Amino acid sequence: MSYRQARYDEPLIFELKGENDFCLMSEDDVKIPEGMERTDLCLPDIPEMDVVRHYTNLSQMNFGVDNGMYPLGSCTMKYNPKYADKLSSLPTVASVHPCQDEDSIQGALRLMRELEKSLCAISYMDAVTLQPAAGAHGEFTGMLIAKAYHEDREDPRSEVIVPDSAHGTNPASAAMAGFTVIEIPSGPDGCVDLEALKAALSERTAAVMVTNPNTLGLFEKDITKLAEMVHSVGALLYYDGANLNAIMGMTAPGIMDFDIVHFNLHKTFATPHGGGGPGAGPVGVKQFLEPYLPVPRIVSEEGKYRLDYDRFDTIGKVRSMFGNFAVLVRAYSYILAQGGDGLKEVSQKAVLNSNYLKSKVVPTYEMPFAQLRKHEFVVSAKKLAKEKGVHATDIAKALLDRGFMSPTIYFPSLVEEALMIEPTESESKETLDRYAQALLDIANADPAEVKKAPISTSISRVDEVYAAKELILSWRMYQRKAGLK
Amino acid sequence: MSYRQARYDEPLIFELKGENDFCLMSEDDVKIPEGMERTDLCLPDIPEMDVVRHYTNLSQMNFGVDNGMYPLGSCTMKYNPKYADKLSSLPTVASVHPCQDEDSIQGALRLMRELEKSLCAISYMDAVTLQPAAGAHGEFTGMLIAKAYHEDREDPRSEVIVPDSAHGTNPASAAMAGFTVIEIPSGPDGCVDLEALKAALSERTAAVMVTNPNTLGLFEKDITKLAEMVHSVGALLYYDGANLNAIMGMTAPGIMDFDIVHFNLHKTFATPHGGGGPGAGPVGVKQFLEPYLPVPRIVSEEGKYRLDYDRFDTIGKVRSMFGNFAVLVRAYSYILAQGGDGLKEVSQKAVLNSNYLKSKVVPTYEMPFAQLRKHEFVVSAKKLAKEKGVHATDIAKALLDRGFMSPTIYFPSLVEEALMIEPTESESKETLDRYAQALLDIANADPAEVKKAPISTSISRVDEVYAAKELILSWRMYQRKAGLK
Amino acid sequence: MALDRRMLDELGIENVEELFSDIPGEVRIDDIPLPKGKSEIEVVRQVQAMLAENLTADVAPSFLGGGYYHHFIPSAVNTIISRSEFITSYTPYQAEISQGMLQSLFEYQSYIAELTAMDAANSSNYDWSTALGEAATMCHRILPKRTFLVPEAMSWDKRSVLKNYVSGAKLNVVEYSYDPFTGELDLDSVREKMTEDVCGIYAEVPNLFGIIDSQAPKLKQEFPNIPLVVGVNPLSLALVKPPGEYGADIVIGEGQPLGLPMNVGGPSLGIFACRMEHVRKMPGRLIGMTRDQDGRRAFCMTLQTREQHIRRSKATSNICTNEALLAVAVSAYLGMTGSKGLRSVARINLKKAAELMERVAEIDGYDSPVFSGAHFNEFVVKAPLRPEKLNKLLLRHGIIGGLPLQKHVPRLVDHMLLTATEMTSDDDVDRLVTALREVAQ
Amino acid sequence: MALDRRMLDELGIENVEELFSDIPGEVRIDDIPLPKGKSEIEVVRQVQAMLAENLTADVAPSFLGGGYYHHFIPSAVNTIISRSEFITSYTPYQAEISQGMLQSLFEYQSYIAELTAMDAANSSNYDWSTALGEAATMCHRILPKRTFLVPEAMSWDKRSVLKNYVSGAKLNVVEYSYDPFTGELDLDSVREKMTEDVCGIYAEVPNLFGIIDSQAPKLKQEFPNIPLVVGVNPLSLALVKPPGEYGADIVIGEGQPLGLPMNVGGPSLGIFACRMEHVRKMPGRLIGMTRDQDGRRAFCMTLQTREQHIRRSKATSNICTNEALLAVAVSAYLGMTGSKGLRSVARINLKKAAELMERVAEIDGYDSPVFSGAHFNEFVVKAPLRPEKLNKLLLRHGIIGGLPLQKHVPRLVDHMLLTATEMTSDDDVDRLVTALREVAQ
Ligand SMILES: Cc1ncc(COP(=O)(O)O)c(C=O)c1O
Ligand SMILES: Cc1ncc(COP(=O)(O)O)c(C=O)c1O
Repeated sequence: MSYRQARYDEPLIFELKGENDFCLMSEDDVKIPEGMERTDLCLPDIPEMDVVRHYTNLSQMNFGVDNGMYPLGSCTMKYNPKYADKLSSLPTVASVHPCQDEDSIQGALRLMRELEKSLCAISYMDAVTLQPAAGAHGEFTGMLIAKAYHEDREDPRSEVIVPDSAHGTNPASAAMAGFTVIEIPSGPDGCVDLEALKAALSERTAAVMVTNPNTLGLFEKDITKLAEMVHSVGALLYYDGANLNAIMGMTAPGIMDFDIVHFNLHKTFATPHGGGGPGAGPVGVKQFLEPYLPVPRIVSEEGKYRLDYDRFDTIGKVRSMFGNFAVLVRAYSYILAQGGDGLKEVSQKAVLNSNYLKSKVVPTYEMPFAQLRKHEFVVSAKKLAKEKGVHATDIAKALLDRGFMSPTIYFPSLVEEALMIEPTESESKETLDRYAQALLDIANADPAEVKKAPISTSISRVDEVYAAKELILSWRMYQRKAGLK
Repeated sequence: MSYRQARYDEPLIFELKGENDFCLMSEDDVKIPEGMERTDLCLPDIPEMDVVRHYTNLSQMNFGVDNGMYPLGSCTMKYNPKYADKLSSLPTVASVHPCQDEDSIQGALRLMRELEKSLCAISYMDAVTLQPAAGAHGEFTGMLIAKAYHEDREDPRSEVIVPDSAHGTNPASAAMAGFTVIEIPSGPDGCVDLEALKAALSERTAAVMVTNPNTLGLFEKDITKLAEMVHSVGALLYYDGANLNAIMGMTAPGIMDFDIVHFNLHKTFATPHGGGGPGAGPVGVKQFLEPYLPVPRIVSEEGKYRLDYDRFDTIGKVRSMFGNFAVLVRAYSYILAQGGDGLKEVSQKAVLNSNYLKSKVVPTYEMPFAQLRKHEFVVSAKKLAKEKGVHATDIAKALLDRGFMSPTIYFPSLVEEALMIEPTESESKETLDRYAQALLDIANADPAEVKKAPISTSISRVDEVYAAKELILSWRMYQRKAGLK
Repeated sequence: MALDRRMLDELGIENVEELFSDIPGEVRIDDIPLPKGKSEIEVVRQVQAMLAENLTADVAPSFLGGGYYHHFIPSAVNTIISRSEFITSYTPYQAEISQGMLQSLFEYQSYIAELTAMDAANSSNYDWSTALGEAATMCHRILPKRTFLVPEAMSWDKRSVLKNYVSGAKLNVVEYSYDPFTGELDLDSVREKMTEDVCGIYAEVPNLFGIIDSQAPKLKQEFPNIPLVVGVNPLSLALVKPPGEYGADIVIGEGQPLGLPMNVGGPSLGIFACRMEHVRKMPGRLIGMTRDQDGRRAFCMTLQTREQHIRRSKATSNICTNEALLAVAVSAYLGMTGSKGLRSVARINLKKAAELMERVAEIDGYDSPVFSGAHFNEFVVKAPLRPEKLNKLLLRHGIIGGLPLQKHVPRLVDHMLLTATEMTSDDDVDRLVTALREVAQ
Repeated sequence: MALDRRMLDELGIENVEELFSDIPGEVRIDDIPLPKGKSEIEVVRQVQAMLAENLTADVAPSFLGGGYYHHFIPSAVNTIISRSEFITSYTPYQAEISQGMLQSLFEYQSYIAELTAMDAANSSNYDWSTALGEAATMCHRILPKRTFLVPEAMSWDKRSVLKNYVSGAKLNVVEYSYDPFTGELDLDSVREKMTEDVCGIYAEVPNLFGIIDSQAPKLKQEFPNIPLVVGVNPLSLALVKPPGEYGADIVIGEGQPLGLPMNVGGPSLGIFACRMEHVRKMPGRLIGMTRDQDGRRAFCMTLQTREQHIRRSKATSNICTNEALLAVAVSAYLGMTGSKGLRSVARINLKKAAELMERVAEIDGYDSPVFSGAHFNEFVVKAPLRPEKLNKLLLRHGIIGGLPLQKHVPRLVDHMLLTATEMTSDDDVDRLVTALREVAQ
């Protein structure tokens, strides 16, 4: 093993000492009303150089797509072209206030309107709001729309059905919107069990949330039937679009008769994930749901864009202003660059890469359910765990030692010792081959060695139990525990 | 030892395989005259992502000031404030062609004129050219000016005197300008030996090149006397300004009666060194030498800037266009930010840091010559070499293992086993203390361990002899040697 | 991006279409009705040209605030968050290879804890408004009642988002009013709205009117058992008593003023901090300090059992993707300013706004400030014409005007919020005063 | 930046002045006659405002070339050379901790070797003109004669720099002329100037007139024993036979067209490559492949004995600081384009210039092209008025005109060089044509 992550003895920034060289301009003293003055403020005062060094060195102890393959299942960690970095940080993005008069933000409004239209074209939906800040936020928005729709028809409904293979945000979002969540088990083929669905559906059902292809990478073959069943009880069909990367140009939620869909721009549309965010989670709907979309809507009149707040049925707002605009700039630029043809190729390549990689690691790793997968696949390390005591976590850590990010592990929970692998279209055959080899090597390695992993990362295995027990969540809590304060 | 540099198995970019995704626009075939067509071009065709990963990972195998202390003597590796990165890459710098009509580059001309004036103020010289691309290039320019001056007075002179402690570029530059170089030994105090100087001076002497403070960090105490001596034989006194960081606001070459001086903007004026360059090496002169400066000169007339090429005595040009403009933008911004007061503080702090660090490592490391140093100091590892077989190289490598850049070693050659240390004003007491401790630890460490260093860098000690023997200087030479082509 | 023939061959397929054979014919499409792809050079030009239709605060004097501000951002902040190891990483599920992000986020939590004087902060919410929504439902978890009190002086956006966030838990949002003279919260009004059913009180300091509300600290004194949520502009905390010192249970706010660009409103950063006793009821991701197998200090995500990927429909929040990179930017900004610099920025803001207030007061027809409370960096003015109209006229002078308030507080007809920051030059103020005088005539 | 009192105390001094006691009083100064320091915000504003007085090729159609070109630079190039580990490092004296830069520079050398079809390239000279100067003295080292032949069709700058560089070795620079019909070098003229004293011949492909000079390959055929130096626009080598294939001993050129901004002329990148047999006579830094103690592939500086820090006055050159970071940028650019992309860029350049040439030819009063040779991305036009004057008039139309040639080749009165690149849009050409027509009247 030759890969080795950098390691710096990087203290907490609060432990650094030095002399602050920040200088803005000369200033006088100012008056704060009595009783409202702050008496002490204890942030580290250190020079710019020390701050830059601190974060530069910390960054080297972090692994990103720009360092190597990052096939976290369900996360679509593809390459983010650099022109988007440039465009999303132009002064015409950065220095624009969202409350400026419409006349002075025509560029922003146009871009957003165009992006809405592009997302409609990709999804075959009728209208899109860009407001939600992330996928889960889009789901929540979608659930609010479903609620408003049913209430509007004076048929309020209380339940939302979610397959057990769904991403955790689905049930969480539905619950947040006030619905009772009914989880239904997957069928023996890994797809939604139509019998179970049928049993769960009723006049109480407000919506059914489906991810298609699902988190196993399987396309719900009975999608047409499923949609019919859902609609027949008057419920809405919700599409978790985080996996849209698999099917662009081949099918579309609108065609599959979904009523509401959210997009994860930070997955499919090549926005980097920033170590956790920001992203953007636009929501698309069919025409009949358009009145419920959050305000403002962007309308174009005589070549000028205007904000329309005056919409009777709207659910209102799900966050301030228009959404994560700078992220929208990235997605818009990416869609322009790919074009309709390019996006289709993206999906073809993503699916090809996934099936290719799968073919290299199966049967060493077991493959539950059907062989044909879309953009991702889930294998099980059950046999390895049983025979050698090597678990999914161990495999994950051993991959880190080889300079690769691990797959998503232990999800979806219906697969034991799951490794959920999404190579994305960005990776070349050469890299896929190396990743496959790494997985095979780990399976054949001495289990004792594997369980020592990782040794090439900046630290060895973390003690998560200790973290939860000690619960040190800030410098001040640390100081208190350490008796320093 | 906990620091550890990153290591990636990063192949040569020529060894990468993949699929080129570069796309500009559609194009037709074009006609190249017969016999002038290129038949093959074998550059690697790989996607953008692979290129980005390649260089991102390579960069982590490189140590810079932004990673830690970098006290390379004579190199002034101080912190480079980030506003300069931003300003030097504005479109109003990047997208401007040097041959545009003067009316359309008034901003650039103004900036350069203002920078000339600032450098005059700092150096107490009368006129400055910004054209030279680096310090050595400035020296060469200075030597051409000296030659032109003497020839103009119909007193052509053939010799240039250089102390043995001078930087290698001094004799090389003088030789390139056609002078015979006379090296004179340093005196027992590490300064120019006035007796030796006297013996060398003659009517053949065109110039004497002096670095003050010299490369030992010593201020030439007899500088007034020295200048008198040089001038008394009709020679010019040249100032190597690479060490200007030590004395700004405290003294100045103009006051010391130097006739010509070059500045290393990439040292004193906080331009990062880019792994070797680019830099900029402006040259300042006293009024009587102004006619010889390279063209064009920037002149201001009625608030407008103009380029003056029409100068009878000029030496002509030393490079195309105006100089390393983007570097000049950095230096100008830095000088603005520091101001006269700030630059003086820079020198005070640089000298304080140097003397402080020195006080921590002497006497473990021996200190030849006087104790008081300016911005840098040279210690000797002679004792260590003798007693333990630990040489300057070993110390350098052992420092790398501790996450520090090594000092400049084996220079100046008049000090055996020299370690030439320039901490710069950027480092805090805390960092200096850690560096000093590292040096002391190494002195006390088991010599066998020290000689194993470095073990924390991405590779272990390189085989320089093998490099010189095999002489593989390019991918094609490598392929040929490896029998691949 | 053509397909790699070698892979197709190894899979033994002729055409990639075969990999899509599981998609039933009736839901297949042939293509995406969008134009063909473009090269980088074309995309860059097109998007740049489109965005050039935006007027920026870099070229036009701007007096617009109300939650988003035009502040100076040291160049080094961008240097730091441009590190692609940060940008191109996912949520740090594999702690060992992600210590850089984990430590940075722990430091962010620490900075927020220091600023607000709270124990713990999460590693970000989407923005202030959604943080408010989550704070309200968290209050309900702490004290399972159904009325949440909010100020009348609050932005329309936040109120709307709040209502959506509390709709699931079926909370009522009830407003208390402000003192029409001082602009501070009206304690009598709070008392009046206080019932057995209240699960939480929300107050802002500075409030919508830019006022450092000296009544806010009295809330916990009067209602010690009701969870108190305080919303802040974190920049003001450099000078103003932190909510942790007057009993807040939860502190929320918008991180944008701390080194983030305005970005036409997003992404921005929802601050969320609370007392230790409530930490298990918190939304969002938490980074904890721990150790590795070899005893080195290390960091990892903790209390994940609150989160959706474990607890699913019982999670404390649905948040997954958050605003992590912006949290790093805020930390970098605070690293750069330190206590000293942050105080300096805050002082300059306060002073510039005071100067602007005086200058506007001198113009006939403008009432400035409308409220007598102490202001941070913005204040309310009553204008002689509708602020929306006024702003259009100012735009003709190349000036970006203030925030009209009627939409937020309906009784404030013709009122607007004017803001100054360290970016407001004397010349900007002169230009505004001249223009205001002119349009008033 | 105040001084750290603790350090003064440990040194046992009261005042930092004591550390300057070795500077004799008569040469002491009290201060630097410059204004006081400014904050970052003020500096950024002031410098930005000053530079805003430059007209850029981003906003004005530009037809200016002649060595520096307005090309498209993929954003990723900047991402790569913004890595501060590269930017803030020095020359890689400590190879073990500097493999990143060393490998990158080795790759740059490799790229240049491939493009030029030479064996070795150094890791940069300052620019094309100084590379020419160093090439001439290197010829003299190879063949110790004293006449260096250069084309008449050569920029004034380069000739001036060359003269300075050869003044030390006391070489004579002698010009040979060009064929007034084709614009290619005149072989007869070279024969005429050829004497026993010639140490080298210099030719450019494409030459000053933008012509892919088909006579250049004949030089080595006729004068096999005279070192041949060829100067290139490296972009053209994507399509044009590389000098290594027609016997060049040294190839030089300007790296700017390969992904570097114009930067008002600097920094730019001097390309320098040669045959293996001459490598020890080369100027500049060389990176070699080697191995480490554990047998891993590694890189280090090599043949340092040619360099000033070892050989001092006997060095092959005085160069020390070079243009390393730009060499990395060029590698990144070539990495991005690959063979395929580079050919594409070159083809578009050639085609755009051909289109421009035709369009200008149609305008009354303009002779385009003046020369019949095959052009790469620029060509010579004879204008009905002085080009300097013409350019001022074009500037009023917001257009950046071409390069006036008289200064470079005195007999080319009223001649100018017009350039097109992939950045030249059809609209740009239309605007130029309209303006040229208008000003001709
Ligand atoms: C299938 C699926 N649905 C929903 C989400 C939630 O999206 P976000 O993280 O943007 O809130 C994710 C992302 O993790 C996902 O993979
Ligand atoms: C004392 C001294 N003189 C001259 C030079 C040469 O400067 P440059 O490297 O910019 O050519 C240097 C830099 O290495 C130096 O330290």
